[in-house]
Amino acid sequence: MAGESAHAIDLTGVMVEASLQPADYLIVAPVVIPILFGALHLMLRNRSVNHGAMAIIGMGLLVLATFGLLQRVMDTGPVTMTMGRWLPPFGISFSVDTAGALLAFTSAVIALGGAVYATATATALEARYGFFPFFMLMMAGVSGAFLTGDIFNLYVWFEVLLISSFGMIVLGSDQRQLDGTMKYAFLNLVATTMFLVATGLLYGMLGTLNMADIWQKLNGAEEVRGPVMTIATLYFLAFAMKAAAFPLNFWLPASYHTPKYLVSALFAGLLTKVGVYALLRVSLMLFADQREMLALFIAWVAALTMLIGVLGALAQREVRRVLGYLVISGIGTMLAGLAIGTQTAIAGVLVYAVHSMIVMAALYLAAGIMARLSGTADMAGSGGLYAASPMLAGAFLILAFSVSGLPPTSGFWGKFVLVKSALEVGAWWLAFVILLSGLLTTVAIFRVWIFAFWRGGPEGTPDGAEAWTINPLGEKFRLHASLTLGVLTLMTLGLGLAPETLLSAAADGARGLLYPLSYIGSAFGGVGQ
Amino acid sequence: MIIEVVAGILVIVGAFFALVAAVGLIRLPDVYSRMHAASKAGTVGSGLMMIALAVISADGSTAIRALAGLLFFILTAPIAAHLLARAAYKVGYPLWSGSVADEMSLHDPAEK
Amino acid sequence: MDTTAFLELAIQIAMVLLTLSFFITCYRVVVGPTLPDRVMALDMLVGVVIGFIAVVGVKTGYYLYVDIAIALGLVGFLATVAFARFVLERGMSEGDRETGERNVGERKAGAK
Amino acid sequence: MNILLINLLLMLAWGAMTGSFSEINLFFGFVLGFFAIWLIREQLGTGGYFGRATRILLLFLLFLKELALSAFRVALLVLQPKMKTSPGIFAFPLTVDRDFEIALLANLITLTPGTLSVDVSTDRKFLYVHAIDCSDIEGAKADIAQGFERRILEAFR
Amino acid sequence: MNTVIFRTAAPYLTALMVVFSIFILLRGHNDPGGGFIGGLIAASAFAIYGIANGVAPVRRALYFHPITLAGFGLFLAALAGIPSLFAGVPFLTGLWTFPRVFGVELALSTPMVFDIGVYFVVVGAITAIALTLEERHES
Amino acid sequence: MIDVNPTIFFLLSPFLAALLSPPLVRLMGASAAWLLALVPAAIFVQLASYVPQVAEGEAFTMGLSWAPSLGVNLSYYLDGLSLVFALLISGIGTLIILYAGGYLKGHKEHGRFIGFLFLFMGSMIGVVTADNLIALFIYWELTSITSFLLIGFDHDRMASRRAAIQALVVTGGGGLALLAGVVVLNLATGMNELSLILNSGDTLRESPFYLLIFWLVVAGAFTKSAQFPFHFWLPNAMEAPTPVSAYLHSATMVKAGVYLLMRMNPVLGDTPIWETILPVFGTATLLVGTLLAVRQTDLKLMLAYTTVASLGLLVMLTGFGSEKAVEAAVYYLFAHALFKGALFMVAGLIDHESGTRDICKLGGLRKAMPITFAAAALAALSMAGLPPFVGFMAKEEIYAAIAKGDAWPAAITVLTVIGNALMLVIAAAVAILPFLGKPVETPKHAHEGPPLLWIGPLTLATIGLASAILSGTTNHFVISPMSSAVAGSEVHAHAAIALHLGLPLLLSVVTIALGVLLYWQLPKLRFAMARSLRNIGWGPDHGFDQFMSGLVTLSASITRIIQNGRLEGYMTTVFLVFGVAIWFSLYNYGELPDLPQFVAPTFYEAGIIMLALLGLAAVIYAHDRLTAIVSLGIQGFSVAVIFILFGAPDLAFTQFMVETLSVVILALVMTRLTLDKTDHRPFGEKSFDITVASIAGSGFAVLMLAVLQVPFDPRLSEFFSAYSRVVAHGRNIVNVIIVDFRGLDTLGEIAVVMIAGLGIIALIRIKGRQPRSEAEG
Amino acid sequence: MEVYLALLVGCFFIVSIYLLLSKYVIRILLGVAILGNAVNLLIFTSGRLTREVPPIIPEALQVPAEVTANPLPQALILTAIVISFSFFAFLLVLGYRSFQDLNTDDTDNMRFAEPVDQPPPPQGY
Ligand code: NA
Ligand code: NA
Repeated sequence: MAGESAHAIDLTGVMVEASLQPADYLIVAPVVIPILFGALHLMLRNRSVNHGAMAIIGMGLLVLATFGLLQRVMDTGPVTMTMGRWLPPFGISFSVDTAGALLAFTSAVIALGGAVYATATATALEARYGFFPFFMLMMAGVSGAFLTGDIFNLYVWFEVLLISSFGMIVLGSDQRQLDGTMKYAFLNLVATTMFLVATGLLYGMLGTLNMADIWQKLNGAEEVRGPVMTIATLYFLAFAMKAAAFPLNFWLPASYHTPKYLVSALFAGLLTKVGVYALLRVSLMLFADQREMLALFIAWVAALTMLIGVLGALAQREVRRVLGYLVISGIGTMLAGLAIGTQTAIAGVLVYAVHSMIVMAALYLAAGIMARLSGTADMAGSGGLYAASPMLAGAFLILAFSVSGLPPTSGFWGKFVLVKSALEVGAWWLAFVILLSGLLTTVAIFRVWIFAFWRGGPEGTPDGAEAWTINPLGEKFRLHASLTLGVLTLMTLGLGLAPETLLSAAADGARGLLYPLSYIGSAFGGVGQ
Repeated sequence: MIIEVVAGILVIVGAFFALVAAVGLIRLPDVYSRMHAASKAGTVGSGLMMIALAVISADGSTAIRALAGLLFFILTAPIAAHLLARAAYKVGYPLWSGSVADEMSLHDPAEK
Repeated sequence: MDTTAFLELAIQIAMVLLTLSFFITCYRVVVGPTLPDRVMALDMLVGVVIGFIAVVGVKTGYYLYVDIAIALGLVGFLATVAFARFVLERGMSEGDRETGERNVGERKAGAK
Repeated sequence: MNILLINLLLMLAWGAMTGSFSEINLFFGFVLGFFAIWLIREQLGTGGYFGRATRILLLFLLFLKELALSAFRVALLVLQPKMKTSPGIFAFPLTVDRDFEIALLANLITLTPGTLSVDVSTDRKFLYVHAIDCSDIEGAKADIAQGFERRILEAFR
Repeated sequence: MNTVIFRTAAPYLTALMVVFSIFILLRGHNDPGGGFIGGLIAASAFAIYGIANGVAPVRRALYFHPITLAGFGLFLAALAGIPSLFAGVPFLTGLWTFPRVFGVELALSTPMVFDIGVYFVVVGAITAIALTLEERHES
Repeated sequence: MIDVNPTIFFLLSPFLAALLSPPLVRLMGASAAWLLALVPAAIFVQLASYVPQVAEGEAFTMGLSWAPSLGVNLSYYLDGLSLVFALLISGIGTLIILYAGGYLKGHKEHGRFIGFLFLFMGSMIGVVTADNLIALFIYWELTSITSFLLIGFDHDRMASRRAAIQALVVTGGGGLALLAGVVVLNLATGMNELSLILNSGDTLRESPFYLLIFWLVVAGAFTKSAQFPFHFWLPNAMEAPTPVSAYLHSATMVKAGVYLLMRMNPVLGDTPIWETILPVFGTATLLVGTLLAVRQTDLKLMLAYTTVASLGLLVMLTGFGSEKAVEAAVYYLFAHALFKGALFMVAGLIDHESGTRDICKLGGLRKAMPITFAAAALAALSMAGLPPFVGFMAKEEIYAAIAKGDAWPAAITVLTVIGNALMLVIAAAVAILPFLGKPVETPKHAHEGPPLLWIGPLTLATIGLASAILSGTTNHFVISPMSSAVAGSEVHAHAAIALHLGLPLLLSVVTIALGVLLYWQLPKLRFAMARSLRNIGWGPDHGFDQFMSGLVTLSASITRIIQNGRLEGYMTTVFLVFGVAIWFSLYNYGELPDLPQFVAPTFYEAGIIMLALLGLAAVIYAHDRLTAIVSLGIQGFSVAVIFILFGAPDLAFTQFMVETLSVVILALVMTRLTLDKTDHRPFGEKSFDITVASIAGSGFAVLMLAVLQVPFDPRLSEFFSAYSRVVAHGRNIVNVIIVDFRGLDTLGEIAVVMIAGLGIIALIRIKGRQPRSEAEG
Repeated sequence: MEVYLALLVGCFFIVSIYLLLSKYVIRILLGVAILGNAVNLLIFTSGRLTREVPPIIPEALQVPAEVTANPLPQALILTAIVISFSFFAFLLVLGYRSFQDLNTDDTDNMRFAEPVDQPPPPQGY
């Protein structure tokens, strides 16, 4: 009955004609599932429903869907669903390649962990005032951003995840949160608005919004007259700001240490990476030539971001603020890969992105447990955690090695590939900065280790320092937190010990980003064509 | 066509009243007096222009909607003026010094 | 004179008058001097816009603009209500008290 | 009774707005009107309405006349080269005492020449009216009492 | 606001505007309007109702918490994309049916359901905002 | 391609043992050590089975595929060099596991400790046996990590923590240089496997990358092997429990650097820079190490500094690279692993039993601890370079190499003699002072330790004697194959205890004489060293503290400037960046628009535009914020009217509603705020803001003009117009786009609306608080 | 006409950015509101202008009879307006809450997340 009409109209080249299989809905499921669940959460907000369990189910489905999607993309290459049957470039389509699916899957896994953690930590008040809907819709935004093939639609998903993140970051409204949210919100709004401005101008120039179509126009036979370079620059800056690259990174250190630890973890794990992904998608696929011209500039931004980030981390007392700056430093590392721009480098960026998502989320969760145990976020004011919680210490240690880029963790592979690619193109200094920032990261994170974990113990400290008080953890919290943290930690370790799957997926993703012909083909072929 | 003439006249008269209201806004001495201009001349002005639209459309449903809209303005304009004048008075915005009476201050000394 | 041409002319005249009204009303919004003055002027501005929409409707023959006018009347009303309640809750602002007294003088000066 | 009337009015309003008075559309309008009334059910009292249509219509015509006159007077006033005004607020003693009537009267007063309802006293005995020309307060009061207020009483009592 | 004039008129205005908003919603597919504008009008109506008569009557009138309505709207809108799954077409494909009821041809479609979802979201969210802010004043 | 071989399992087995250690120790207590020691013993035995073939010059490769897409494999290469190293590591490892079993008996974290030791053992075996360079680097970093954990084992003490992070920073940092070196090596040769690269020395030396590779590899090796000026971390690492010192910091880990240099000798050696840098730094390290050792009274520190010195000696010899020098280096390495491991264990044993390691507080233990004394004496004699110990043979080989004129004669010779003499002094001090003389009261009442503790040192010391006596066997199975591997060509070692008449013997005699003389003057010497160190005042160790503290301070200052906490500053930077970038790009890439043509608009269009401008001006000039809010309405309505004039009724509709609602909620919210009347800001600040705003704003306008000069492609809009009604059944094209063509955008959009509503409710309803307690997490 | 609107858009941007650079939350919010309008006008103009003909197909026709205004930017702006309104509302209430709890609308004085007197990072080990 669809599309039936009294008039006989030739729809060839307008609508997808062939029918599609239910399995093709995997392409859109990562967005629809969290939207439906988020709406359900809201509809049932006053019911005595177990919101945590619902969230776990929702995120579990999300993981399954993204996993299925990743499998499919790795098997068959990029897949596309044209919403409403309107063929590109007229309708909106989701075009998924390995890069997008890989990141969507990783974020779904982290989100599932987050849901498990939240089940033990979200208060009744937080559940009532929208923690779970925020969380769900944020995931819809994240997934949408990874999957969409339409530049304006990308903007919409950015906004969805942004407003949800506002809700999450300010939930609880303590004074620090309010101040942090002010800065987070205004600056992020500016960034997203710049993205929209660039998109409006791009539309004015090319008359299209579908990314595959944009690619065709920009890489077509006819040379595009118009300010392509400037628009590319605008996109670059807007996404660099979303990703928290220097000198547009202010919002991150100003806010990431203020909300619930879980929220920080999700933000650090997911949000900046969406910016990185958008940067990759836009600057590698759409503006490949322009990226080439901007490469040196990007390299400078990358180097400064790495160094400013890690120096910032060294300047902190609060564990979460250390981590916030390490997130920035990691962004710089990924930007370095973008500056290099070879297939190896982009694969390195993807590996590093997946690694960073897992590790930063896990580190923030670990910081949350640390804060609960020692009753303070100040590393100078805590200690004795090594004795108090060997499991936490072990997890933190592995994560610390991982964030420093040391083997045998996932962090090593990302850095290694990036260093390799930098040296391959002769960017000695960039390789040096990557390595130097790695070393300084080691110092920064192990300062935390030394102060909070190794220093002293409750049973007496030869240094003459006081013994640290350790607060007991609730049984439920301990279970959920160690489950989440444990799984994430094992993931970084597992990816370090058995990296080949990730490496080859990343290589595939990089190939797709740099040589998007199959993406383009899929976009215009559509599912079921 | 007669409709066009009627519409033309309505449009001009309506716009004239709008202008009158605007001038009244400038010339009248205090906020209370200015409200007279805004609520009466303003409503009549825009109302006439809506009627012009109703007339020219020569379409029943459009005309009825235009008139319904007019009714809506007539309903809301006085309430808006009342609320604003009342609020201004209650919080102490003074009448123009040339005002000749203020029986409200005698009866209801600015209560909240 | 052709009636269509007359309508055209009428519309042109109305546009001129309305444009003038816009500016005059805006003048009141900008100079105040008091908050109720500005609010009232904003309310008036909505009225002028409604008229403008009606005239555009007449001019272009797109009568669908009538619904916009209705909705605008509604939200304009809402804005005025909100400001009235704002004035009521907040009382006179510091600045208004000064300007009010300087310009208008004692409130009951003319009261009998 | 009252509720049904309002409901029918809303139905007609629907028909007017959609521009279609087909049965199905009116029925839908009735349902919508029912819903809309349901929303404000608390504010609805009871009362009779039939037989007053004529008087209401008269009231409405009077009002239209006054409104036109009013706009014209404002025009005259503001377009005078030298404005002579003696504004002020007077207290109009109310005879009507039902909410609906007070509201109607106040609105009618606002839309008519030279007067603007500012407030109703807390004891609801007075309506405070701002007048552009306050030179003859008693006359103005009498005008209102004999004009709108009387017609309202006729129409709704 | 404690004024008899406003308090008396506001409910009628509200009812009128809600009806108008639904009209705007339903005709949106063919003329200016649609779920978003309709929703805004309805929300404005409830805001006026709330300012005039207090928040409690509005809440009682709506029965459901407005934000719940918004959730329902989003649910409905997302759900409107799902039937296409069973039709073997992509997400959010418009499905139309033209039944005749009492001799009038009705155009029912998933885009209409979608637009109704939009309407509910906007009504719910904006009303929730307005009422919450307004409640703040009353307390 | 890759040979999967059971030996791989043996090489990886320590990691498994590491996982098993904690539960096993919890289950069985200290006696678990006997069981666990079987693991390294098994490795030793398995590896030993390769010895005969390797001695015949064969080499073995084997491995597993790991990350093939990066060319990283878990591949192994067993030749003379790696095999001897691996045998030392597993052999000494066996003894150390036993020793650790006794040493930490009853310690709360005993199991964890042994686990760490196993982790280290696995990593170290990996370093020396890895064929794949990346794998080598990974193992290399793993040794740094595990040694960090072991040094910091007594984490309650600040000195331990400091030493641990110091070691991590220095060796980890050097490791990163090595990583770069390894990658560049791969770039230069296209190979990752050592077994292949070893044949490409000539191309490599010609390669433009040579110098870079050299420095990167040397940086890795020097930091790891504590070469001057990176020597400071090693003595500090003595904060670790003694089994660690004995294992890591004498026998194995610190030799990883030496291993690397030896490994690379065939490909990187034989160049002027190699033969300059290595001997210079090696000699300097030898001297610094021995001089600093003299100054110490702590047994472990004395040994540690001599370890530094020995490493210097090894690097120096490797640098010479001649056949003889290589042979000497190999001999010395072998000897050193045996005697130093033994002496460290002795030191630990003394400490364990008597409660102190300070030689000034020790004396006359020979009766109480006879076995220990025996082990100490045997090892010390080897260290002192006296016959008939393997240490003596090593020293003879060194002097032989020097005497052969392979080295720069005079200076190096003199320095080496001095160094060796001082080494003798320390050996004597370690073996004599605690045991001979009058018994001294010690914190604990000393008596002989349990077998777990003395088996190790005694075994090693005995082997030191045995391998010298059986020098033929040693030469055939150990020294020759290893030397061949290092030299890159076949070397036949002939060393024997028999005295070489000639210069080497003379030098030995001088060394011994000098040593005895210095030992006699030891207290004076120590005092002099202490005084001159005080006079120098600054050393790299102190420098490390300054570096760390300076790094933190510098970071804090930079961060305070950049992240200054002021939203205004952040915003200003952001817009400045955007504005400058746009103008720069427009200008630099020739994208500035042509001068536009101004066609007169209709008067009411002009009027509305002016009205919008007026509204904007009104917002800016508003003397307070309320006026600004009311004025906001003007520009909003103007925009709506513009939408009407250009055929966008839906937009106008929405714009009116939204603009009004914005003003309404602004007013609702503002009701409760009492704000400063105006925002006074100095003129300078305002004009700066205006400048920034103008740069950015005008940039957008000009960019837009440039866009508008491109011919527009209306394909999409034409499509929508054509199909809106016929397919999507809607006449309002905009609405059809919203609910059908681009319905997904709308789905996201309403999600935003809903969330905004929810967020606002949460904001208002949740009562504000002081910062939440961290216990809430 | 596009040229004039482009220049107007520039003015919108200048004013909006100027307000965003202010210290005071309310003024920043005004900047946000104007920024939204600036962007909407930008998109609107980028899709090129057509006078007075809305993209609505007359009842009697299947496709528009004449060239209509470009509907796509209108749809995009509609989405953008709604989104920017939602953000504006949220930010407004956020500012309000901040004012209540932090007792200032001067962002320079809102130093709770990044306090002025942050203690220096710990030294030592
Ligand atoms: Na400034
Ligand atoms: Na400023």
